Amino acid sequence: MTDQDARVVEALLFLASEPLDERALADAAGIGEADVEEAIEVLLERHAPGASGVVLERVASGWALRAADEAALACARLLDRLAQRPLSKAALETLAVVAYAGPVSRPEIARIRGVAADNPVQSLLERGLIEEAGRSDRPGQPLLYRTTTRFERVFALEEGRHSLPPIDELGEDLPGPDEVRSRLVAMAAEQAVSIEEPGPAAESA
Amino acid sequence: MTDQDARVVEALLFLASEPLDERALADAAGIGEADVEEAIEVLLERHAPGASGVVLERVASGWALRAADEAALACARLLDRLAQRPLSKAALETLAVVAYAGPVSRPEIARIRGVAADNPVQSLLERGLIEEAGRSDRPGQPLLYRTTTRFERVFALEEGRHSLPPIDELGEDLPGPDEVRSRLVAMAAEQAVSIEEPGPAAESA
Amino acid sequence: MAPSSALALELDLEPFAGPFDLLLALVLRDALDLGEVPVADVCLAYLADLEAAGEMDLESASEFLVLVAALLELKIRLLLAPDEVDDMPDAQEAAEELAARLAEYARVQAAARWLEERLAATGPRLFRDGPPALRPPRPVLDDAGTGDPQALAGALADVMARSREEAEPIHVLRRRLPLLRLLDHVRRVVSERGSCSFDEAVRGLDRGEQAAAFWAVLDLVRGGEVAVTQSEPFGPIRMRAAHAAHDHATGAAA
Repeated sequence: MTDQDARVVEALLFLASEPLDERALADAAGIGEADVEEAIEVLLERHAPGASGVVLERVASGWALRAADEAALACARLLDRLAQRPLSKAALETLAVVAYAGPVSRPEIARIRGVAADNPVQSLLERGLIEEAGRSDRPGQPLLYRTTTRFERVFALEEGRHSLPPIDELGEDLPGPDEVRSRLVAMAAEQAVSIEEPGPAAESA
Repeated sequence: MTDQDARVVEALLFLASEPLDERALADAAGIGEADVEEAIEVLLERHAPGASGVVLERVASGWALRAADEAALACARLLDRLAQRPLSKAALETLAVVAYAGPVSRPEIARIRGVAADNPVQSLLERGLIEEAGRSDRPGQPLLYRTTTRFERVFALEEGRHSLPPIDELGEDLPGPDEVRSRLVAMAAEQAVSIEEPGPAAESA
Repeated sequence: MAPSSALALELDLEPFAGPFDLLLALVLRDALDLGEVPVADVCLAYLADLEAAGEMDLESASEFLVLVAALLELKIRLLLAPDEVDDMPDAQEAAEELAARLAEYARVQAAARWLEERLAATGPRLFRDGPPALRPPRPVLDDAGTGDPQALAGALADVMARSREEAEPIHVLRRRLPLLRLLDHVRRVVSERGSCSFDEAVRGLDRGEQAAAFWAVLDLVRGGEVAVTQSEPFGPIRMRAAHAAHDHATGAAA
């Protein structure tokens, strides 16, 4: 690998707005993948945090440059992103469903979350965190959604969805269906009277 | 000017999709213009031809980073490859809207398609299939987009828009591009209230 | 500049993201506290919140009612045969289905929390979305005729067909009208002018907004802020600020 090879790979990474893997870099640069790997080593040093305002990082789908953390505030000012709201709880839950269960349709998301998912899906589409992925063969053929490369980049998932913690581990300290069920029954029993009461519903409506 | 200032300016130039002048850089970085000038000096050295695959260049409207000449062939191959990947469904729909209804703005595309079009528009820009075409005189003056000569070449449209095939909508042929266009414009107008931020109507009344 | 639709889309009912969230919070509460939580009151408060936020849409309200109904069914069966609930297949099924869905949802919430923490830990990660400001010198590419114009026509036909589908009931559901703003608007017009016709108040609004404004007027009448008169069917509707009627109206509603 020559110095020029490293510079060419650097130029390619700069030009692309999405991650590039070794294969794509090698094809475009006209060099071997081993050379690309060496070039990446050089560039990782040149684009390390503290050495450059632009850092090189690995995500699931390849290598990508991004603004260094120390420049985040300035960049946000430039892009006028300060006003961007954090993801709502509903959007985070919807994103979690798509990340773990995707490709998944809107009705499926709604079934899992117990509430219509139109707004969060729209907001995630708008932020480029999810995208359409064909249609389901279920009745009505609803559109399917999956997470994007952008999702991997925003959440720093080096191995894509394999970087997500297994859902069983996440739920270790959560009650299983049996416990939820017995608590539900207990709740229904204890609440028998207060639900039965002709509450303020009729009058306030 | 600190080393960090130089890195922040570098990050800003990397992130920007248009050249930035000293004023814009200073505002975003939160430093003085004199500091920006010093940072530019440092970066001119770091991003000189032969030192980096990404060179810093002064253009009429400010400063911008650009892939080095030595990487031109590799860059062309990369862009070529990116352009030849199949278009996503969202990108194809967006391209169809721009081809038949252009020049159109992003909000209009979003209204016609029913979902935000930011990512597909970016991807089409990157492939060189659409380009900016001035600003709309609608509120907010959004940028307008039209298809490029490259688009016409890729899709072998000898007479440009007039070579576009008719739309088979529910078995009913919409013969000319002009009719398709007016139908699309009507769709954009019809959807306006549901997608646009509600309120201005009430406030201006 | 925020995308124009972002504000409308971000509306989220805090602190609960939906009925499952609410139910789960109740279920996960320490059993000792359960007796102190009036489920019915919380349910009503939830619906009231939805309404107040202008977010009362049929879909979420009906999903919620289904859940409350499942809870009620459980309770009714408990009342009928308190000791035999496990022998009653229906009650058992209902409880199991609800419990399974809630347990699944609890894991989704855990995953959402993980994502949120991840985002906070990694900070804003900014990259360029599109092409850079300057492009490299570029040879002319030999890509003539690699695209299929029919694919364009097909894609556009899809878009148009989808828009047609959505122009049916879904369109109505998805349309977000600025109810609260219209409420404020009507309130302001009436208080500024003291009295005016409905037509004057809604001049410049489109049909949907006019309908929403009418809802706003009804709400103001209900709240005792505005009094309306209409001398004949389809005649002009006169509105006036109703300070005098205020006490009377709220008294009747209470």
